[in-house]
Amino acid sequence: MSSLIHERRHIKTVLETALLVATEPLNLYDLKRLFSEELKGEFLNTLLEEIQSDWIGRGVELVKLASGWRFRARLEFQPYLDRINPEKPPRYSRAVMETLAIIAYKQPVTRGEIEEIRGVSVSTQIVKTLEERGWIEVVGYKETPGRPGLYATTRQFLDDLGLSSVRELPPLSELAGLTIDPSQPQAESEPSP
Amino acid sequence: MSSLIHERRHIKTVLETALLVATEPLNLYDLKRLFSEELKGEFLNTLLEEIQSDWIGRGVELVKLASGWRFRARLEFQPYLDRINPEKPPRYSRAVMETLAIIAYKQPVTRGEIEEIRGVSVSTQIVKTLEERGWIEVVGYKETPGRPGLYATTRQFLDDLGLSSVRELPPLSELAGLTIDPSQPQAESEPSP
Amino acid sequence: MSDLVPPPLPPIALLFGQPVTELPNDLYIPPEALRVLLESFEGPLDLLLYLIRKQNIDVLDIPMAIITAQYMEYVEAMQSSQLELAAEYLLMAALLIEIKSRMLLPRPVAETEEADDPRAELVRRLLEYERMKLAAYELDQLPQAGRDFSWVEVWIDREATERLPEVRPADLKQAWLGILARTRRNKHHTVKPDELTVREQMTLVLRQLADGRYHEFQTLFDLSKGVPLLVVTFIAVLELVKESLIHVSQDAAYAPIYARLATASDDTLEPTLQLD
Repeated sequence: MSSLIHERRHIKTVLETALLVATEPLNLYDLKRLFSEELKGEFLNTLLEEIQSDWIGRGVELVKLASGWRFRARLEFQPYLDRINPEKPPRYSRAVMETLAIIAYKQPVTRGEIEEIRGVSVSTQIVKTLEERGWIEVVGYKETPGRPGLYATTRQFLDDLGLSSVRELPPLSELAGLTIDPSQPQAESEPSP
Repeated sequence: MSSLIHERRHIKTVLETALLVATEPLNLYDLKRLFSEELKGEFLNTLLEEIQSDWIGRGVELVKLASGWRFRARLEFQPYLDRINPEKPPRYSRAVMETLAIIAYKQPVTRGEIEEIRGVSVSTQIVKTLEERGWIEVVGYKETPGRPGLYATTRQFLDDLGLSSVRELPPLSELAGLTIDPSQPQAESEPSP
Repeated sequence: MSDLVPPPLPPIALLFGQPVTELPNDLYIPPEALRVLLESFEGPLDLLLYLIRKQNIDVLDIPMAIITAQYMEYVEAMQSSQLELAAEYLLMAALLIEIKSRMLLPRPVAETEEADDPRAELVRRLLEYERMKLAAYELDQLPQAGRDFSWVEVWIDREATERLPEVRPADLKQAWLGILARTRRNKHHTVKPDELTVREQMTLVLRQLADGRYHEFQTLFDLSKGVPLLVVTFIAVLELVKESLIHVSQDAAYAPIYARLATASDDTLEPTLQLD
């Protein structure tokens, strides 16, 4: 029984940590994937609401947005933060950067092909981010089941990156040997709750 | 008097919020600028250490790095986070890591000196990869023919490895005792050359 | 192979991501294995260290004859299987032979043994290299931001003008390195150096055909840009056909060839004749 309470606390800590680290809102589907066990959405919602009230009265709050849950600094603290944060330009997440890199180097390419190369699914949000930026577009459709769109980079992408052609992208041929396969026999011990 | 306690708490909340929001480590100089009143570094340090212990036992910790203080998720939680965020920076090959080690331990060092130690040439790609990662930089030029650039590691390198100074790097092993312990059982007989 | 616990050393190499702490016992390795082996050494110093290590020899007291013989065997094996032998390996071979020959010469009595030992410089280099090799391994064991832990970066809603992220070409390369490290085993993902020109041209052809109509084959080719581009465009068209992205058709021999998007519907049947 006490181990159950303990486990509940641990799950809550994992949720809180993931939300503090995330650079994008996380929805219930994302949050469920944190755990190897199957957890109920209802249960997670309860915990999220608990975290929300844990943070009341502090400088940061947990908010529920259309696209998911996210921590954000309270408005009252902005004047303080504005004094030091020298408006660093935001950065795209690694997922966005990888998708963009694949489209740039392998164009024209379908979403399925991007997923195959990355080894993980590509969310609609990622594609939308890049489309709205005007950096990628659908240039045709592949005649395979589902007629998936073929993505390519745009003129604007080249302009924004200061390139005159895709050929000016850093060559990939020289990159072999700089990295190694991370799937080593590493003790990936999971913290026991 | 109670307003003083109240103010102290408020300052602590501002510090915590700024550190949670920051996209890079904040040093005392940055943190002082959060406030319009002049605050003593000593006082801020006390509060920072308090915040540090407030977070003990949670998923996130406040660490002191080369360029300042920053919140980060505890190592044990990475396996969870990896499940929703499989993109990671690559694990570098031995050639890259050896080059990095030589720069870290022998800095400032020229490319020629790195090659001398490794006994092989160091490709431009290796150097570029480390530069682009923000881990090494040219800090000067050696007054020898060709005026080669002198490489050193950056603050970001230390931050990314969770170190507060180059002195915290793993100590170099004393290799005088290269002979293998004779008490160790010998490998099966080798064909004598 | 013995299954003895090796002394706490850094792996000799990382092969396919696996740390290798022991290598084959003898030198008679099949050529394919030899290539992997050669690639797993970081250079002649690394190979030499391995040979010394393998024989449990104190670096400070290298028996030159044995080591030189072994080293030469390796180098010969590499040569006979036609591996591109880095000049550094040959240079090391020359150095070893030189040291060996100097050791055979009688020494002047006056000089102290220590100062005149021709091995001294080699030993210094080997020790220095090994120290760094070990340091590299230790460094790689340290938790790394992004790889082993994540930074906290709570969102702040700045109502002022939203700034768009900046991306540099080098960032794309870094992103690709990450992908590469994850999918190392899928060989077909490696992009060949000049493939990009073809893929760029594929995009251009698709754009040209975007209206879904038939286009005369020759209108796909820009004659003013020279032969190389024509070839690349042709390969791009072939590639597009192969990937069933476009259809190329000809009604009869010598009749005009037409191309259009594979997915274009049939109500745009009449060809657009663009005669220059």
